[in-house]
Amino acid sequence: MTGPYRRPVPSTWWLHNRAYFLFMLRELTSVFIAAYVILLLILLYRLNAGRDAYESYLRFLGAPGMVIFHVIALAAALFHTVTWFNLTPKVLVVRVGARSVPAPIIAGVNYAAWVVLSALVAWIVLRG
Amino acid sequence: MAGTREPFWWSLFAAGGAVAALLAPVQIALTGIVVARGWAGQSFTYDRALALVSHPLSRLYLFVLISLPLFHWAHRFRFTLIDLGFKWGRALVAGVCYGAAVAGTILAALVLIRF
Amino acid sequence: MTDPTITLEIFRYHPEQDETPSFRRYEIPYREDWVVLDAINYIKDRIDGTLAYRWSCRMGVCGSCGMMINGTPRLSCAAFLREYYPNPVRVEPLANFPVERDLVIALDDFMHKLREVNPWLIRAQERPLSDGEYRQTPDEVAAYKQYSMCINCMLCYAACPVYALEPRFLGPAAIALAQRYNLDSRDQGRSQRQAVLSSEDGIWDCTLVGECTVACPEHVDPAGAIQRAKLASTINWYKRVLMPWGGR
Amino acid sequence: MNEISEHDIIVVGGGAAGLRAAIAAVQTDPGLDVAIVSKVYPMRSHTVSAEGGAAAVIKPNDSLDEHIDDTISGSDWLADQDVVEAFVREAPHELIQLEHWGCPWSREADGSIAVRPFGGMKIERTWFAADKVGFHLLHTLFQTSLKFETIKRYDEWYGTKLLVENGRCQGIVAIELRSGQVRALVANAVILCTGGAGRIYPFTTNGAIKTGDGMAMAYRAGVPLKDMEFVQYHPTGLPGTGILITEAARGEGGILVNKDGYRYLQDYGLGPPEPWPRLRAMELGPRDKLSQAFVHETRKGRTFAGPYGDYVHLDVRHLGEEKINTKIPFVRELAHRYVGIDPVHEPIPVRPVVHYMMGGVHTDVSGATPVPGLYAAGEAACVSINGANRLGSNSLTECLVFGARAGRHAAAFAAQRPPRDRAALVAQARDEAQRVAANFIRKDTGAERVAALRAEMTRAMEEGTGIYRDEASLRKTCDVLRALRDRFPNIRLDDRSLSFNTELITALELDFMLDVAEAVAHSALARTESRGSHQRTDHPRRDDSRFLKHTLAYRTDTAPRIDYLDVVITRWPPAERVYGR
Ligand SMILES: Cc1cc2nc3c(=O)[nH]c(=O)nc-3n(C[C@H](O)[C@H](O)[C@H](O)COP(=O)(O)OP(=O)(O)OC[C@H]3O[C@@H](n4cnc5c(N)ncnc54)[C@H](O)[C@@H]3O)c2cc1C
Ligand code: SF4
Ligand code: F3S
Ligand code: FES
Repeated sequence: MTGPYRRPVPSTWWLHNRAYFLFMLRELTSVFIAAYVILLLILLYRLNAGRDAYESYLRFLGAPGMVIFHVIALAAALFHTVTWFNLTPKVLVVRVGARSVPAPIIAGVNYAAWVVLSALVAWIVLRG
Repeated sequence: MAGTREPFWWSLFAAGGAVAALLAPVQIALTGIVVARGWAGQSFTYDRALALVSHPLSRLYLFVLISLPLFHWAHRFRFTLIDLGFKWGRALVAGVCYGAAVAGTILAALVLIRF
Repeated sequence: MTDPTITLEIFRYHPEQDETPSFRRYEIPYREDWVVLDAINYIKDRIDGTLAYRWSCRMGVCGSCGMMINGTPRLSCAAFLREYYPNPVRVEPLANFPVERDLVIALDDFMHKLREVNPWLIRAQERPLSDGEYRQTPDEVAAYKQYSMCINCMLCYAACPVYALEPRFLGPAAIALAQRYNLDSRDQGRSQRQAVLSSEDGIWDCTLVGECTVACPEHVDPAGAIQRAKLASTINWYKRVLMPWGGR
Repeated sequence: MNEISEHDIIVVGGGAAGLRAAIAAVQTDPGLDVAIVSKVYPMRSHTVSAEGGAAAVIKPNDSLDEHIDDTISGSDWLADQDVVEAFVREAPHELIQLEHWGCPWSREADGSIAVRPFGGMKIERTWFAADKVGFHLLHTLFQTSLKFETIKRYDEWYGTKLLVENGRCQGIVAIELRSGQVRALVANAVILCTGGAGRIYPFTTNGAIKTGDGMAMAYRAGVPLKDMEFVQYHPTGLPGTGILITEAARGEGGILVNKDGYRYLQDYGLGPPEPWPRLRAMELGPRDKLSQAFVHETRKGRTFAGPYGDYVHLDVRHLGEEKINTKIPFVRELAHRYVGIDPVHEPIPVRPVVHYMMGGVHTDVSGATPVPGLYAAGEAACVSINGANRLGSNSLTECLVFGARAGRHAAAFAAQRPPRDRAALVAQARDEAQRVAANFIRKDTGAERVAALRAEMTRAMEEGTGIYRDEASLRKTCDVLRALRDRFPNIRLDDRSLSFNTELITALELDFMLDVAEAVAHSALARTESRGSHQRTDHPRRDDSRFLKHTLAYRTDTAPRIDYLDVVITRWPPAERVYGR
């Protein structure tokens, strides 16, 4: 008599199934976003330190390796945006009478806000 | 009572996730690619950047943009480590992750206050 | 023309004889209108009486026939062979649960957790039967109805990697059922369920993988239930911290 | 190994009746220790599959007398009228109690309970929760039962025998599926709530677990089975699987048409088709009449022929998608899943299918059987509210009303704490363990397979005891059943192990089903009249002078002994059953 059998869970479980893999990717987008805000923080620090420090840092950011990193980070950020907006309706259930507001509408409002905000930020930064 | 602090971390995670979802793509595209490749022309010279960042609203904006996504990262990373089998010391994992986010937040405040 | 056949590869484990499980292959007639459960019943009746599994209603409502079918948690009475034919079908017990024998999993853990969330209507004051029913408008019913549809089939637990890694996690169905009562306009027991929900292995363990909702045959959306519980708990927490004088 | 466990009350069965009984018992006397023994986890019980609703008078346009009247005429006057009165009186209380426990009943706009029409009822009084009524009722009861700490459960324990000692029922012998251990579960009172026996037929709405175990256990303990010849065919099951399309589909306005698109029920005394919907008429006639009409249509060649036999169409298209989705969403889901059609756009193929046993363990109005300490309720019992034909939506309510009654009476009985013969009970349980081991687990001779014998039994039941019966076919069925009984000891199992031996369980179930099937066939053979669901082509008339009586079947070593008991008639003298007008 050996009793109930417990199947082991390998630590690579997230590679065995597409949905789990996408979940893991989604979670790891946060690493890229965090890395980006750290780079941004350094940019601000250098800006504060003076013209030379700032410009040398910009040159550092302009190196191909850093640009590749940012392209990847951008892809990660977009993936995060999409997954985040699509999940928002799960957390926020807005009821109007008997029906809750359909998920696509909540997600749609998110996307609209996203477009407006992105345009606003780009305009402020780039207008000069 | 570790359990009772979860709502706090979760709310920072959620706020950070929302900030990142709304702003990270445009920010990365701007400072990481457009500015870095020099495509922004005159708009991001030292003087213009300094003027832009010195505005109190900009600094508030940057503080939020840096701090909250760090908490977002901390929360997700903490659970990712657990999911990957870091079973030992859940408290330690949490301490390191949130600690890093807190440190980043303090640094951001220190940098931004000096403009 | 020979009649078409299909192969089933079935997970076998016998606690009295086996150290580890193995797979056994059965080739059986293929019928367009058969579900996987029909195929398994055919095997049990005609080929191998030793195969153990649970079933009863064969109409997707008793919740007893959940299995991993080609790696996905499904009700075997609602999964048609034609979805897989002519490829073989691999049948395993629901993932993430201890296996009693063959396709039979141990349910004790969920039964315990279900009890923990106090899944019954809690009232400060019971209403006498002679006063008739509580009034509840169709809107108020709609507020919790979805979460009351859970058939306890455990597909969501089999789909949830967090439950796989942390068996103490309260899990999707138990939380959805707690929410079912929390959102019922007749109920006054939210605070009694809160302790369990927001305990160490309650709602906060969930990282919103979301596969529970994908697996759920009843469209309960446990993932949504959990996130809503998180939001509600968080709002409560801030209320308590920021307005300690406010009571509840 | 622990050979014996002791409780005050043991409830066998965790369906609607069993759970209601257990809760009633602990509410009557919170000091009692009550155990529920069930071969499946309670929420898997077949109550879960009931779709349409539960009847009770609640609306101002209704009255108790109307419900009584419908039930008695529906029963073809074979119901005990005092029992029906008690049932109808207590029904609203029970459904309100369910409401107070959280059942998500469907509502009117003002928040009050909504009701729908049902077959054979002349006023709308069927409470519903969309079309998953049994599911909601069962889960509400089960979850509510969790709050009572004095209710203990033996989940996935299979009862094999009642422990009767000194003429009193003192418990049950049960096998734990997980371990295979056999144990005496001893108590002062036992309540059998083991459900129906539709699985004695090949084509049924009933789930795999409805094998009449409790009926057979009581029968073996000397309790008669009452009115077993009355087997209800539901007019609308899906061909092939037998999955039920609820009567609510017709209650909401669905119609039945033959292959010419003609509403054939008007040819069988169920009234003019218009206006529609109309209560107690056409598609809202009683189930026995509708199923019989189908057979006549088939004989006239006016039904469709399909791979799983003849069928007709249930058409709900005119209700529209909105109504279908709010009132009968499960019908849409089932039709889509199991026959691949969408009822919003296409009619549903349906045919009559075995659904419900009107008969069962003989009890009085409090659920007590003739054996002291033994009670029964729900579909397993026959308290006699259904007579020769049950009205749809009366049986869920019956489970609640008589489950509660049995629970309360058993509690009063158990509270006297009569002495128990512990040693004798343990000895009996040991003998039972021996029997199971010797006949099945340790036996390696024999040639018969469980599934093969079962298939022969169900075929014999369909051929001899279907919608229409006659002497010759009934005799043949009785003979086949006897032959199967003789072959049964020659059975051989593939599985000789202890843990989760489901093949052993199916063998024990077959053993029980053979007993129940014999009781059905012999009761039907002896009743030489036609009444309700029991239609004899050789005796086409109702015969009140000889058969205004309940059949009682007693088990003997040979054929069952058949006896009769007068029907209790109070205020409603037998009359003609009139529908459609
Ligand atoms: C598809 C379908 C639809 C229906 N729709 C309606 C409807 O709309 N309205 C209505 O009023 N009625 C309806 N009915 C009838 C009604 O659902 C049943 O009569 C009722 O649910 C029976 O309940 P019960 O508690 O007696 O038995 P069940 O719910 O069948 O429960 C039997 C219990 O006994 C246990 N058991 C059995 N044998 C053993 C054993 N040997 N050892 C241990 N435990 C055992 C089982 O585990 C189970 O827990 C429907 C029936 C079917 C099949
Ligand atoms: S939530 Fe869905 S998947 Fe999970 S147990 Fe309930 S019905 Fe099954
Ligand atoms: S899959 Fe698991 S992690 Fe949460 S969203 Fe569902 S419970
Ligand atoms: S057998 Fe009941 S859900 Fe599949």
